[in-house]
Amino acid sequence: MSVAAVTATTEGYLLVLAIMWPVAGILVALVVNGRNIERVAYIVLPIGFAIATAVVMAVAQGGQSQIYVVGGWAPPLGVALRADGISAAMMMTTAMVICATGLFARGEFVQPAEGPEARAPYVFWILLFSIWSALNALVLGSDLFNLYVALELLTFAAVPLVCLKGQKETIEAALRYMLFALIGSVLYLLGAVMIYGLYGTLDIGLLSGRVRAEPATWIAAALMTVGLLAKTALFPLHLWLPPAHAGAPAPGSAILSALVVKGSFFLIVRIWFDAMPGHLSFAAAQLLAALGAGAILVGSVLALRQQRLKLMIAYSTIAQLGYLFFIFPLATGFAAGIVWSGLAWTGSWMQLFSHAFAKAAMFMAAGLIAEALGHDRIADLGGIGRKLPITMFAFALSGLSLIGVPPSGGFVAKWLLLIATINEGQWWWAAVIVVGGLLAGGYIFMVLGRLLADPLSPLVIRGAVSRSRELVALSLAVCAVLLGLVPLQPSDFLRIGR
Amino acid sequence: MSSTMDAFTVLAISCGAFFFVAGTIGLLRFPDVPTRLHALTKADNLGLGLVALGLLPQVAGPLAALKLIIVWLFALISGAIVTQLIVRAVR
Amino acid sequence: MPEFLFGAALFILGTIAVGLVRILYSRQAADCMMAAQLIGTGGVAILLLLAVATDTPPIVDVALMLALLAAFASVAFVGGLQGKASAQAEDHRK
Amino acid sequence: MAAAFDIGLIVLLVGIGAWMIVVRDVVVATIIFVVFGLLMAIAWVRLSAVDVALTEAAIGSGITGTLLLGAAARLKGADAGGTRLSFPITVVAAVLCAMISASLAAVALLLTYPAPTLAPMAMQNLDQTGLGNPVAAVLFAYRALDTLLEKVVLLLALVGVWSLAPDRAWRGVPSLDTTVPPSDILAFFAQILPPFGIVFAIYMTWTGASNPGGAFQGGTVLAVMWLLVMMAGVMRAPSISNVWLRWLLVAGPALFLIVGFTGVFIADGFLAYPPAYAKALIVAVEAALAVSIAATLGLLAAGPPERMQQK
Amino acid sequence: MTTATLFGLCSSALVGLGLFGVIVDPHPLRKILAFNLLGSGVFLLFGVVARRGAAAGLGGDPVPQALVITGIVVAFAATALAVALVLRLFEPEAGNAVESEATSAGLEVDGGRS
Repeated sequence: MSVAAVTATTEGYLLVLAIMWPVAGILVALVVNGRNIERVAYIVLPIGFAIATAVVMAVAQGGQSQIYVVGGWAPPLGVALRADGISAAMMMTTAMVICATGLFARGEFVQPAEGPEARAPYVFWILLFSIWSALNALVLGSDLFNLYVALELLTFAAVPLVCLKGQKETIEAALRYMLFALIGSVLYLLGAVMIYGLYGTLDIGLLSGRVRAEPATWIAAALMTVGLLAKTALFPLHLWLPPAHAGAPAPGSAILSALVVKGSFFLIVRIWFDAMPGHLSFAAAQLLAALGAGAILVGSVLALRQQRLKLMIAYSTIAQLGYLFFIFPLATGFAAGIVWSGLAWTGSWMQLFSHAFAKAAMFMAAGLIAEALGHDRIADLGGIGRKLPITMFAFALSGLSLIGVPPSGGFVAKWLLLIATINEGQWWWAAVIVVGGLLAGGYIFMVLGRLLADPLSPLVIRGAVSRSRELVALSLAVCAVLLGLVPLQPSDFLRIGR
Repeated sequence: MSSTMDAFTVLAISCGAFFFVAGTIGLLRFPDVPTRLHALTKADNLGLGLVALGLLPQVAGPLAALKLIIVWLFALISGAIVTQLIVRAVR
Repeated sequence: MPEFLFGAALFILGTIAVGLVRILYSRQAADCMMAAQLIGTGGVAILLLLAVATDTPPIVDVALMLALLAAFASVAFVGGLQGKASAQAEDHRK
Repeated sequence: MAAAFDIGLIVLLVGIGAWMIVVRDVVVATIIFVVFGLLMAIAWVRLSAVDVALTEAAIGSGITGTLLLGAAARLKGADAGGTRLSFPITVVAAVLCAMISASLAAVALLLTYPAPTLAPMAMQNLDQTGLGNPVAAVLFAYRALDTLLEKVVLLLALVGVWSLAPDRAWRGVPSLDTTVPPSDILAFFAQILPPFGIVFAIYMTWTGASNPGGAFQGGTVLAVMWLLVMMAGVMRAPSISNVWLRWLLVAGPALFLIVGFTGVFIADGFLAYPPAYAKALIVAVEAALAVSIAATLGLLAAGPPERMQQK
Repeated sequence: MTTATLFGLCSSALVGLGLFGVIVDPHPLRKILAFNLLGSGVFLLFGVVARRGAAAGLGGDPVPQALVITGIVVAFAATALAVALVLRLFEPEAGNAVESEATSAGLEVDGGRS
């Protein structure tokens, strides 16, 4: 993707719109009376979705990256936005999950019909818009400092989401998350300034042509990567994730687990595949994958040992994030003769997207269960399948995708990665993928096994669960499964722009 | 720049520096808060004042000189207020 | 002349370092704030000296900013120490 | 002599930094931090970055110091000590940090001349922005997108701080004005300083177009003045649901966004300015931003609303 | 040894100290202080890079200088949010301040409510 002179493409304005439309939503939401904030959401969400769709169409039809040069100031002086295949796909996933979450949250974050503006709904919708804007800025940004601002925007939106309920435990979790995230972004910034000091530009496209193999570059790249790993919660920097993701209200957990942690992962891929292509050494790639493997094993085993549903799902997120890091040894193309391994590339992104849908659906289902029962102790879920069939069906479908049962998206992802391990001659990762699938089966069936079991004590449904919210969770789970039925089309799309 | 003016600058700034030293030593050696405050105000008012005074001939134009004096005045006001607040806090 | 001004700035920097010793050994918060105030004034003096020594007039604006805001931190601190008790008293009234 | 001054400054900076980490008392550590911020401002001057020195003096030492001092004073009674790490882990952390320091130092020594720079390019295009201060041109023209997003970050941080309010205090006021007992000295101070502060803030914002300074620095001075009058009880802290207050918060970023989109029709695109009106547009945006920044920073330092306004 | 190199060494020392403080210090407010020290070290490196890029009649490259200004503002916002979290965590009545009428799906993280 080396670009001699950066020029805007015809549909480039969509990119700036994708970032700024939710920003406009934030500004309007801040001033309107809290009561009207949901109406703002009804306008922001569909139009934002339409913008994301338009970007995907433009990228797909053009068959090349869409570029926008902000203010007419071309890099290195100015900042450019760039949408290639993976950013467009990320944008689409983001739009779908956010809009679904918006629909789901409608039942939870409502302003009371009477009385003054309430805190939680006001804050929630603003945070939702912010996360959308930040994620779009992250996947479209092509300037390392611009991406830093986007990262901080994401952090500042995610942290208050964790402690929206205000209990002491969630505040503690939010503070821990905040500290990890801040150290992460400072280390990233440190690497970025070194890069500027070395090459006089922060633009990823320009960097790819200028980067030299030298110690200072490796130090910079290592700092950026470690910082982003802390934000992605890769083992052993995962300690902040379970309390944070489990403590948030259900729509928040869905967004945090499905999307927010992926933002920093996306940036790691940008650095190693776009800014510094060919500079990732075999050993470094093996190290990243080894940490990923550690995440899969440790995360899954810990998930198996959880007593509470939301914590189990959060540990499962740690494990599922581990798979993404196989992209580094498998897609770089270390095997002789293969420069580029599209198989692992597609597999990793499929894993990211299917996990996003499945995990969002799963957290929503867990939220509905907790709402209905007033608790989420796994041991006391016996017979829940009879009481909440749609919710549990959504849970089961997303669980199958996480395990990798055909024909789900998770299956295709893991299958592609397995084939890639053989092709690349790195069979040792295949073992981890298989064991990870078995462990995932263990913790999913730990819940599913109780679906139709006779309850120890009769289940008491405390609150009515809205049918439409159940359907939102189900449709996301169906998306995760359907992703497996269209395995060939995305692989070309994901390679647009490289 | 005339050498007389330079000599004035050197003299005034040297005196200013002396008051800073005096204030610091007072802060370290004096036995209790009121006497230390006394030392502090000396350094604040006179030290900075003399430094600013010494710099006056070296800056270009009356506006720049005025700014130096304003800086000193600000330091004077805030110094006085802080001193008062500290006295009350101690009491 | 710049050499002399830099020398004077270094000298005042030295007094700042010595003033820090007060913070090191002090038992009372008031001592700390006094030392901080003295250091603030010293910083302003250093900035003025540097502005003339390097012939960069905008540095005077930095000195002005510091002189304007230096007292504010002290106010916040003193207020914070004293106000704690009264804020708690108010909470009890509720 | 200049080199001697730099070395003295650096030794002091590192010494104070180390001291801040090891000192026992939180309040003392915070006071050391304020001193550190002051020395950083001098360091920025020595690095020929007067714009940054102004920002550091205003934000780094001024308002961050206030925020942390207030927090340290409030936490003094609370048992806020977390769990101490075991000795081996501390040693591992120390070794790790030393390694990072060493590699950074190596990079600092390895960097060769001529250093890459965008200074000539920034100066060449300065005419088109109508500005005289290249740093302002970077902030409001070349990389305006960063600046706009950063304003959203500020607003978002404020929403985050507000979100920590107890539900009953939502729509209430921050408890700033109760933290300081009414005192004639403070009230006097809060009445004489703000006029100077406001004049200086306007000067900062205005001069920023051609000299060091700008909306950030001006806005921060305004924020500090506002905090002062609130703390002294001269002016009441506003309820966070006050409509005017919310408009004030949004005005700057909103104008920036609108001007940005106007660029699509009258210039090269989003956040572009027609050269003839560039300076006027940028100064207008900066003025609105200064006000919004003042409101945002002030409320950030004031903390979440804690109680309802007394009638 | 140039000014830029000297401050580069200063920056590396500050980064190491700050990072150590953030990791090791048990007190949350001290962690925030250390984070600010770490941030100052990183920003100082921007200043060094800018100083090295002095050209075209400027004392430093304006691009990194402008980035630092943005960075300082973001760091302040982070500090404010973190301080608010710490204060909320340790305020005396934090334990019973939960009134989640809006979050009806109140789901506790630990300890059963039922």
